This record gives sequence, structure tokens and C-alpha cells, in this order.
Amino acid sequence: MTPEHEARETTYVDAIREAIFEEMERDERVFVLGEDIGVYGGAFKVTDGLLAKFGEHRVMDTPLSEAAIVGAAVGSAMMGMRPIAEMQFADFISCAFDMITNYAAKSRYRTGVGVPLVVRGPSGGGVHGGPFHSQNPEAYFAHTPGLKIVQPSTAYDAKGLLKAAIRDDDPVIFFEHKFLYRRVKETLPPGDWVVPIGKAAVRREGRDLSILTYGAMVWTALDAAKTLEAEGIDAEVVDLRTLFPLDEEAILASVGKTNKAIVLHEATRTGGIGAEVAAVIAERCFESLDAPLVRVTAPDTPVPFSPPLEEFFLPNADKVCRAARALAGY
Amino acid sequence: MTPEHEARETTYVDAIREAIFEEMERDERVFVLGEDIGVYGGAFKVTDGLLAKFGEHRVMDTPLSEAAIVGAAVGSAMMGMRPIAEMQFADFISCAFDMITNYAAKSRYRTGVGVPLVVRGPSGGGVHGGPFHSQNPEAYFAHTPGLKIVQPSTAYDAKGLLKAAIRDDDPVIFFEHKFLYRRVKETLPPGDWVVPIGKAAVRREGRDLSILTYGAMVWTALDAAKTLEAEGIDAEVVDLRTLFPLDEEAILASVGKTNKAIVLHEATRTGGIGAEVAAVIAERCFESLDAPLVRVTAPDTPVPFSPPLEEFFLPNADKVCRAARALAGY
Amino acid sequence: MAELAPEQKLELYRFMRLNRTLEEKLVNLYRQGKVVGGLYRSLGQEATSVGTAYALSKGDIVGPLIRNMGSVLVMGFTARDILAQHMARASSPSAGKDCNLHFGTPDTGMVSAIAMLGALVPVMAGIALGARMQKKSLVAMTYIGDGGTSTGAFHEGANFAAVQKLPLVIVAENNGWAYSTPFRRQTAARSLADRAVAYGMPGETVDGNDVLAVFDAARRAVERARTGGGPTLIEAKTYRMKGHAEHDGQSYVPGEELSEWAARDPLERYARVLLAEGTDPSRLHDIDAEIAARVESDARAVEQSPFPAPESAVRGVYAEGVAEVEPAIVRRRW
Amino acid sequence: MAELAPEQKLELYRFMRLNRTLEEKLVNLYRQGKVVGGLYRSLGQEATSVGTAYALSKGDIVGPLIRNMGSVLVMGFTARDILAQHMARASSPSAGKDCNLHFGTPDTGMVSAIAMLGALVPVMAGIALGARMQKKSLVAMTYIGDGGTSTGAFHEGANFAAVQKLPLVIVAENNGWAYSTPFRRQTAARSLADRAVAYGMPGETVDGNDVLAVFDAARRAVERARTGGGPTLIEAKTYRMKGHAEHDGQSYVPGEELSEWAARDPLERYARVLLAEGTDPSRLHDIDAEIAARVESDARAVEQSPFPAPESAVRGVYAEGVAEVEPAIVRRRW
Ligand SMILES: Cc1ncc(C[n+]2csc(CCOP(=O)(O)OP(=O)(O)O)c2C)c(N)n1
Ligand SMILES: Cc1ncc(C[n+]2csc(CCOP(=O)(O)OP(=O)(O)O)c2C)c(N)n1
Ligand SMILES: [Mg+2]
Ligand SMILES: [Mg+2]
Repeated sequence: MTPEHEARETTYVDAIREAIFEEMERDERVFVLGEDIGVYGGAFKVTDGLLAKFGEHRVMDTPLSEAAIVGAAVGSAMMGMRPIAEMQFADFISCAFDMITNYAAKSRYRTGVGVPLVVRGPSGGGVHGGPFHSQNPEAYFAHTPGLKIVQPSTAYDAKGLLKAAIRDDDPVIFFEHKFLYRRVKETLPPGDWVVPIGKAAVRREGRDLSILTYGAMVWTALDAAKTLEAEGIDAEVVDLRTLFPLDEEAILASVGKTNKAIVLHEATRTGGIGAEVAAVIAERCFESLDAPLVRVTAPDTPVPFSPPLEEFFLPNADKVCRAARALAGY
Repeated sequence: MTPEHEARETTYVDAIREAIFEEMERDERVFVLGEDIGVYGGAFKVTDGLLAKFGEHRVMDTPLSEAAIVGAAVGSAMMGMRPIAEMQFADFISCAFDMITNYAAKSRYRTGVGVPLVVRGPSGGGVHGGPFHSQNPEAYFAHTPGLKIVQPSTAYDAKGLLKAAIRDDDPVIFFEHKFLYRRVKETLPPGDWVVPIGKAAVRREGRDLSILTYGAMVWTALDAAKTLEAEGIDAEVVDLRTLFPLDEEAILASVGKTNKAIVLHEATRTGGIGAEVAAVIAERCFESLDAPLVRVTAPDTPVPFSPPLEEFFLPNADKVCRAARALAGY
Repeated sequence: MAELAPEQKLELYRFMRLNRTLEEKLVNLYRQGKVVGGLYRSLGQEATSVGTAYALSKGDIVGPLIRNMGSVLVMGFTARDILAQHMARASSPSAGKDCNLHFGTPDTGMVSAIAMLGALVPVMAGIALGARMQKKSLVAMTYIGDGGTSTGAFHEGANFAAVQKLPLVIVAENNGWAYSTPFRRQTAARSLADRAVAYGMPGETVDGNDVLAVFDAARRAVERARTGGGPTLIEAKTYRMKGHAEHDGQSYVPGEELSEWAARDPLERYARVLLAEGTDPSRLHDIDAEIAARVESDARAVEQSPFPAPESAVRGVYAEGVAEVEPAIVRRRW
Repeated sequence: MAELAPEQKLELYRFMRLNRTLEEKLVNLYRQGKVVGGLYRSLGQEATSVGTAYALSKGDIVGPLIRNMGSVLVMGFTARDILAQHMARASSPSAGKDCNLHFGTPDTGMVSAIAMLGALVPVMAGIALGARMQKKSLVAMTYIGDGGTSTGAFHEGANFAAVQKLPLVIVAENNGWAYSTPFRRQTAARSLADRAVAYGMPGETVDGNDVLAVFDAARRAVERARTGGGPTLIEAKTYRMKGHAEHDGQSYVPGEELSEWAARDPLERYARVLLAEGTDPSRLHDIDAEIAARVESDARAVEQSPFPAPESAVRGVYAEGVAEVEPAIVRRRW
């Protein structure tokens, strides 16, 4: 790598665009469809420039119809295409819930016809989007066998996981945390690489307790870990990356080492991904656990709009530290 | 009570009908709407006879439009009515997912306008209904603050919980296990009574382990408990009844006593209600737990159609006993 | 009007008869408790299924609903496939995973419905889209009931197909009822063809009990689709002569309507047309007899065929892997 | 044609002017970073919002979308309400829980949209239904964009309303664009009024930039609804003069179209009508000046008003109770 190349850092959003671009170049079955993704390049400019490069047959602006977007993607996937369907905001995936959970997810099982489909979109709060532009819908899909759910926290993973998702033979729901789009970046290695679906990553090694998390909260956890370090608490941070199916071995390895676990997510508490992580720990880490499990999450409310409300609502490093201290002192 | 009265047992399905009937008599704001619920009396005859008694303004056959059924119910509830919307099969609630999770659930929080709505329908398998007439969708709604989720296991609870749901000022999703409709019955007390939402019930006291469950699986748990009793294992069976919000105190009380917990549900494992129950136990029962938590559930697949497949898929008393033995011997 | 060779005309008859005889056999098996789950009849609607699917060519793809047994047969699936589906056997196209006509793969010319009505419309639009992207000139055809046209999925899929000018034919089967719900409670529209106006799509109403008229309308729509003219909505006016499913005695259906439509039975009517055109009655009798015998022997064969292996319940969810069955504590023998 | 008293005509002008001035003030505040979240303009569409809502009577209920500020003002909400919503203050009708025009209660004549377009149509059908069941003779009115008519929820709601003959007026605002998507990519229908045919509902297209024509069409539809004639779909042809939101420079919009439609600006056009009818220009100037001053002072007042208390974030999810905030271990001080 030239120093020049090294200097150029890629943002999370650019990494996603690169993944789509490269996969479309590599495989002509790959195409994108969604609202305002062509001429406009997408509400967050994720697909900017793709239309010019690949033309409107492979970069398709659709009517305002989430069920039709996913449905048409499903049909074309059954025909052997590799569609990437954008939800303008992940919140609107609710309108395609039936199509995803009943058609896409169950097709292979029922008929043997796989549906290699990616549904992707921006999720998450912290940008004062209010109740309908800030949701974290990932857990809605973790109870539907046949689906896979992914959420990257870094530019590297965004690119590598999206490539893996596009190449996957089954439907993958790919949640991009919009807070990270332009806030995280790194120098990406050249060449063609993927990040495998189903594998977590240890972001920080630690001995005293494990923070199991994903998405934007990985950065919150790392912040908290730094504060905790100064207090003599050595936290391990595990980025789950794939939320369904979970990397149970990685969870066991970490909790088996630290013996204490915090599950951290931005989504609201009850019925979230954290519940499943907790269940895995309760089932499989009984012998190694030295303290109660703790979930640090948003409270059980819609996402409020006004900044002081949203700040109160969202998990942050301070809340993680409070939980970690309680746990470390247990 | 006359002996004659005592002799008359009420089935689960009749209990539901009675609840609707009595609430419609008591409160003229209560009405029912859905597909084929009027003239036909509903696919499972839950609403049979209501049209004749209350007329088509209060017993409304609708077009085949789950989103409109729930949406119209939401609007009328905002106007002060008390709609009961039927999903012909609970599986089709997927088509109203957006309306329930985004409109009904969030209205009070966002605008102060409550939505006293009941969405009810038959869920569950065991009747060879295949992948789309056997689902247990309850967990899909347990991650949406603003909703309540109920599933009765007895005729008494079916009646009392439905009345409570109708009287509740917030949206309640009421899942009826279709396997129980005509299979369980009991003599119901006369008069007007409700079963409060948010309260679990201990169906069998036991000392050795707790089986936390709901719906049709309550009966499976009781069966298993009988078998286990003969083997010297004394199982407690807790019927959760309300799945969101959970009766955490009842869970703590039982697990605090028995120190071992099985969570049992017919729905598939990952991301099910059992995950949340496990999380509550992992968070709050650490001191009292003497063994790993065990989930006995359907495996992570769609509900298969063919009898041997469905039998293999569904939890049953034998599977519960196997888990209980492993746990008792731990 | 459609120009069909005499052999093709007989083939239409054969498919309609097979549709009917097979269903009658299934009713028999149902009463003997040998059909697993419900049984949905298409009595009186055979001409719609058969006539539309017959307008397709090899390579085209159909997305049928549960009342389109005729279409499934036309696409080349056999009585045995359908019997095995209804008896939930290992040899069924879905291997026992799903019921009735819920099966199919694009390469065999058929895409499976799911029970959620309307969902198939966007999916079939996607089939047409995927084919076009691959420069295949195939036509996709799907069905929707009067009830199903009230779903949001139908609307989104039809609108999408029209904007994209996809080679899709939507057959809206207006049989007067959606379960117990009559047409006038389903929509205030005058006809299902009127739904097409909302999509800027050609819409046409055809006598769904006249197989030749149905075929002709379908052929024109298929031709339009294949030549880049985009989707068409065909309303086939017909009648559901039985209840929603076998358990439904359809007490809510006015008797006069039933007898009125019985007089328009599509199979008898078509037989009369063929005879009037000079077909030798023995040809029809032979077809009837052959089908009856064949269905009987197929049914016996399927009855003797095995159910799927229980463990196969946990296979096939993902391209890789098998779902876990046992709880951790049992599985891992802690 | 609508017969309006001179004072009513001036009132229409006042609402349109207020709509515009208030939005311009919001643009100012937005540029100063004082608006929280996005800002959606209705520049050029004021006549549609104001003219339709003005046809309602006291007790009627409107369900507006984010570009219907004019309707919200007509229903009696104030500039202060709207400023407080955009600045996310405690005093806003949603108490800071939701943004822009997402607020309302039936008893104040307004029902809140959610962002998911289309969802409001079935809900407003339900408002009309609930009212009718309570023997209230009120009319419900709601809005949908050209984009929004492609949603399944719109379809299901409109069809439901038509079958039930509900007192609902659906104003389909065809402003040419859904974000960056032009009408021809949204639907192949010739007009949004054509969508009405699918529901057997009267459909009509009106010049959405002519407030009197809009009012007249709305008045007739409201009258029909109130007298049991059921729902109406009014297509208001207008144009979105700004980007989807303030961040959107609408580079995809052809310049000629913009200048063409600028010449049809509904406010200037209506002012010309009033002047031509003999209105003293000073009356309009006075209104303009009064509104400008009022909006300025309202904005200052709202700017000085407090944000909501952080803890209120966890209140109001259910009729009873408060959501728990702290994880168990912290909450319970194990
Ligand atoms: C989305 C959805 N809601 C409800 C049902 C239950 N259901 C199955 S068939 C049926 C009636 C269908 O009527 P129609 O579309 O006219 O088809 P037909 O039965 O007349 O062939 C209903 C309500 C369903 N399958 N899908
Ligand atoms: C169901 C749904 N999908 C996507 C969006 C994102 N979105 C917000 S406004 C908009 C365009 C709306 O266009 P139109 O309905 O014509 O209304 P207009 O903005 O022109 O007033 C889109 C795609 C949404 N709000 N709801
Ligand atoms: Mg029908
Ligand atoms: Mg528009």
C-alpha cells in the first residue's frame, strides 16, 4: 500500500457503497432497488453514483411500496438474481414485515427455492429523528427462522459483511446504524474480502466483565471501557455483528473468561436481541457466571424526539459504567 | 348454583364468545370487526350468534384487509369506541404489523390519545395447519412498548382475560390457542369477573423445578409434571398468561423457591417469549438459581405440515420430561 | 377468437376433467380422513384456471392460488403430486413441508403461493422482473380472488408491475365470495376489472365459465406481456359452487344463485361446445374414463407411499445447516 | 361554485399567508440550527391544504400529513403550536415526543399521522366509523401524496371506507414528486383521480393551486360525506416548489417545471383574484404585516420556552405506569 492509499480513510457509508459497487461489478446478478436510490442516490447517499455506472435496469427507483419492493426482490431472487432492497429508513421495514417473514424466510424450507436477498437500511437514533426515523427493528426479525440479521459497527465490517450478505444464499436483513454513516472511518485493505456472517469480534480484550453489544453501541462500550479502565475495571467488548444466528461460541468464550456479562443495545429492553443473548448465557454459561446478567438498553418506550428526551432514552457510556461498577462490585 | 348449572361446562371458545357477548351488552362502545365474523360467525365460530343479537353495525364483516381492519379499529378506538378486531388466523397479523406496532402502540406516547383496542385471533399448531395457519406470533409484539400481549390457557382465563383486555385503555393483542378451543372446558362461575392483565398463575405447586409456560403448553407442562411426579420430581407449573409485560414477581417467586427453571413454549426458540423470561431470570434470579436455565420450544424452523414433521417439531410432555430430568439431576 | 387445433381443444377438456375428477377423489379421501388439513374446491371454476394457464408457453411461470388446481395441472404437475401434497407424503413436491397447492420452483414453471393473499402479486412481479433482467422472454401469470384484491400487497404489486411494464398477467377470479363475504361487501367497485384503472393497466372482464373465452383473453394478455406491452388484469366472472372449504356448508349462499350458476357449469358447457362442433362423444367418454382410472390408481399409489421422516422437519431452513432441536442442557449432556 | 362571504375569502387568504410566513420563519430558524430534525415545506401547495380544510365544520376531524400545515392552521392550531413542535419544546402539542405536524387529538379536530405513509387512511376511516357509530355527523378528511397512494395501507383504507360508505374525504395531493420520484415512476395511472375507480368512489381532479376551486370541490365532497354519500377522492394537482426537505436541493427537478409552476403560485394568484374582486390592497397588506409580526413574536416566545424534562421520556407509554429505566442490578442495588 502506498502512503497515499493509507491516508485515504473510508467512512462507514462509503464502505457500504463500495461493497455494493464491487459486488455489482463482480456479479451481474446483483442489483439494487428502492425508493429514491437511483437519480437521487438514496436518502443517505448510500447508492450515490450507482445509477450512472450501472444504468437504470440495475439501479431501480421504485414506487413508494415497501411490500412490493421486497416482494419484487424476492421474486427476482427466486429467478436467480441477487437483489439488494433498500428501506429508506429501517423503520419502514414494518410495511414489508409479512413479505419478509412469511415469503422470503420460509421459501427454502417449504419449496426448496432459496431467496438470496438483502434488505438493507438505516436504523438507530441519536439524530433527533423522532419515533419513526430512529427505530432499531432488528429483534423483530430474530424470531423468524430462515432469516439472518447483521449489523456492522465499523467501516471494515460494513463492507465485508455486506459482501457476505450479498453472496449469501438466504435472505439477510442488513441494518446500518445511521449515526455511524459519516462518523466512523478507517483505512480499508485493498482487494476482495468478506467478513463472514455468524462470527462475532472481540473489540477489546478484558478480564473483569464482558460487554456484549453491536452497532453504534460498540463505540459506546469502548468509551465506557476506557473510563472503567481508569477505575481498575477491565472490560471486554464483544461486537456481535451477526444478530441471528448469534455466534454462541464467541459469547461463551468471553463470558467463560470474564464470568460477568453486560448486554448492551440501543433498542428497547423487552424482547430485544439482548433477551436472546441473555437466554444463551443463562442456558450455557451457568457454571462460569459469577454475577447476575445486566442488560443496558433503551427503556421500553418509543424513541422520543426532543433532544433531552432522546438523550435520556439512549444508552450511553455513563449508563454502561454505572452498570459495570455495580457488576464489578458484585 | 343449580346442579344443572354446575353440569354445564364452558369450552375455551364459548368462554371467549361469552366474554365478547357480555362486554357488548355491558358497554355499547364495544364492537367486533373482521373477516367473516358476522354472517358466518367466524372461521372458528368464535363470534357465532353475535350478529343476530347486536346487528351489523356492531358486528362488522370487513373486506380482506388486515391493515384496514386494525387501522379502522384504531381510528374508532381513538373516537372512544372499544373495537375487537379479529384476525382470521393469528398468522395474518403480519399484514397488520405496521398498523399495530407503529400506529396503535405509539399513539398514547406521542399524542396522549389512547387506543383501547383488542386484536384477537387463533394461534398455534397441532392441527396440521401448515406454515401459515399454525404460527405463534406473540413474540413479534413483545418488543413494542405500548402493547400488551395475552394468551389464556383455560376457559376461565379466556373469558376473564378477554374482558380485562376489552376494558383495558391500551391496545391488547389477544392470542387464542386454537388447539384449546374445543378441547378444554370447565364450569365457569356466574357474574361479572375479570382476570387481571399482568398476573401469572401457578397451576401446580412444586419444589424441585419451575416450568414457566403459557397457552396450550400449560397442559403439556401439567402432563409432564404428572409423569415427573411418579419419578420423584416435583415440578411447579407457572402459567404466564400475560406475555408482555411479564409478571416478573411471579417468575421470581417460583424460581426463588425451586431454584431451577424450564421455559416452555410452542413458538420457535430463538427470539421467543422464552428469551425474555430467561433474561428476567438471568437478571433477577442469579442468587437463587442452582442450574442452567432450559428452554423447551419448537426448533428454529417454520411450522411443517405433515403430521410426523409437526409432531417432531412441537414440544410435548416427553420433551419436557427429558429436560426436567436433566435439570433435576444437575 | 382463439384458434385451437382439435387436439388442443380436447386437451382443454382433459385438463378440466382431470381438475374435477381429482378434486372429487380428494373429497372422497377427505371424508375417509386421508386428506391432511382442509380441502378447497374449485368446482365451477375449472375453466378459469385451465383456460388462462393454457395460454402460456413452455418456460412461462405461473403463481397459482389454492383454487387453481387446473393451472397447476396445465403446467405439467401430476395428479400424484397433488394427491401427495394433500396426503402430506414424502413424495409430495413440498416433501410434506406445506399443504395443498403450496409448492413449486421457477424452473418447473410454478411459484408457490403463501396463505397470505395478495403476497404472490409482488412476488410474481419480481419473477417477471428477474426474467426480464436475464433477457428471458417469459411471461408470469398469477391469480387473485375478489377478496384478495382488497389486500395492500395486491395493490403494491399491481402498481409496481404497471410502472415497470412487466410481463405479468393477473387473473382476478371473481367467484362472488371470499369465504362468507359477498362481492358487495368486499368492494364498492363495479367490477374487478375496474381495479385495473388505478394502475393504468388494461383491464377486461371475461366469462370465467367459458374456457375458450378465458383462453382467448389470456392469450391476448400473454401476447401483450411478451411483446413488452406490460401487465394486464383479467377479471374472470365465475362462481364458487362449494363452500370456502369442505367443512363449510355455505349456508350463507342463496340457493337461486347456486342453481343459476350450476346451469353454467363450465365443463358441461364446454362438452356441449365440443359435441356441437362434431367431436365424437366417445372421445370425451374415453378421456373421462381414462382420467377416472388414472386418478384412482394414483391415489392408491400415494396412499401406500410413506410420510416424510420426522427428522426432516429440521432440515432445509437455510442453504447450510440444520436447526437445533434439543435444549442445550439435553443436547450437551451437561 | 362556492359562495363565500367577503370575510371568509379574506380568511382563506390569511390562512395561506400564515402558512407561508410561518414556514419561511421556520426556514430561518432551521438555518440558525434552531429547528430540531428536518423541515418539510409546502411552498406552492398552500391552497390545497387551506382550501380543503376550510370546507370542514366545527367537530369535523382532519388527518394531515407533514405538508399540510395550512390544514392544521385552519383547524385552529396556532403558529406557536407549530413552532414549538419544530423546536421540540415542552409546550408543543406532542410535548416533545414527536416532530413537525405529528400531533393532534380527535377532540381538537385533528388526528396525528405517523411517518409511514398510507397508514393514516385506514385510521381516518376508523375515525369516521367511530363517529358514525356514536351518531355524530362529523366528516373526516385526510391527505395522501402521489407517492403515498402506492402504499398498501392507502388501498386497504380507501376500499374499506368505500364499502362502508364512510364520511371520509381523501385529498390526494399530486405535487408531481415523491421525494425524487416523479409521478410517472410512481404509477402508470393517468391521474390520482383514477385511483378512485378501483373503489367505486367518486373521484375528481381539481386545480390544487386555485384555493376557491379546491374549496368548492372539498365542500361538495364534505357535503356528500355528511349526507351519507360516502367517501370521495379529490386529486389536487399542484407542485412541490421546494425539495423533499430543506436539505434537498432538488437538483433532479427540471427548472422549466419550477418556473412554470412558480407562475401559478397559489397565494399570489389568489391575491390577484381578491384584488380583482375589489378588495382594498391595504387589507391584504395589513394581514401580511400582522401575520409577520405575530409569527416573529411567537417564534421568540417559543425560543425562550423550555425543553421537556428529560424524565418525561419514560412517561405516557401506557395509561398506567412508567417505563423502567435502569437495569435491574442498578435499579435494585443488589
Ligand atoms: C391476508 C389474508 N387474510 C385472510 C386470509 C384467510 N382467508 C383465506 S381464503 C379467504 C377468502 C378468500 O377469498 P377470495 O380472495 O375471493 O378467494 P376465493 O376463496 O374466492 O378463491 C380468506 C379470508 C388469508 N388467506 N390471507
Ligand atoms: C411507508 C413509507 N415509506 C417511505 C417513506 C419515506 N418517505 C417520506 S416522504 C416520501 C415521499 C412522499 O411522497 P408523496 O407521498 O408524494 O408526498 P409529498 O412528499 O410529495 O408530499 C418518502 C418516500 C415513508 N414516509 N413512508
Ligand atoms: Mg372469491
Ligand atoms: Mg408528492
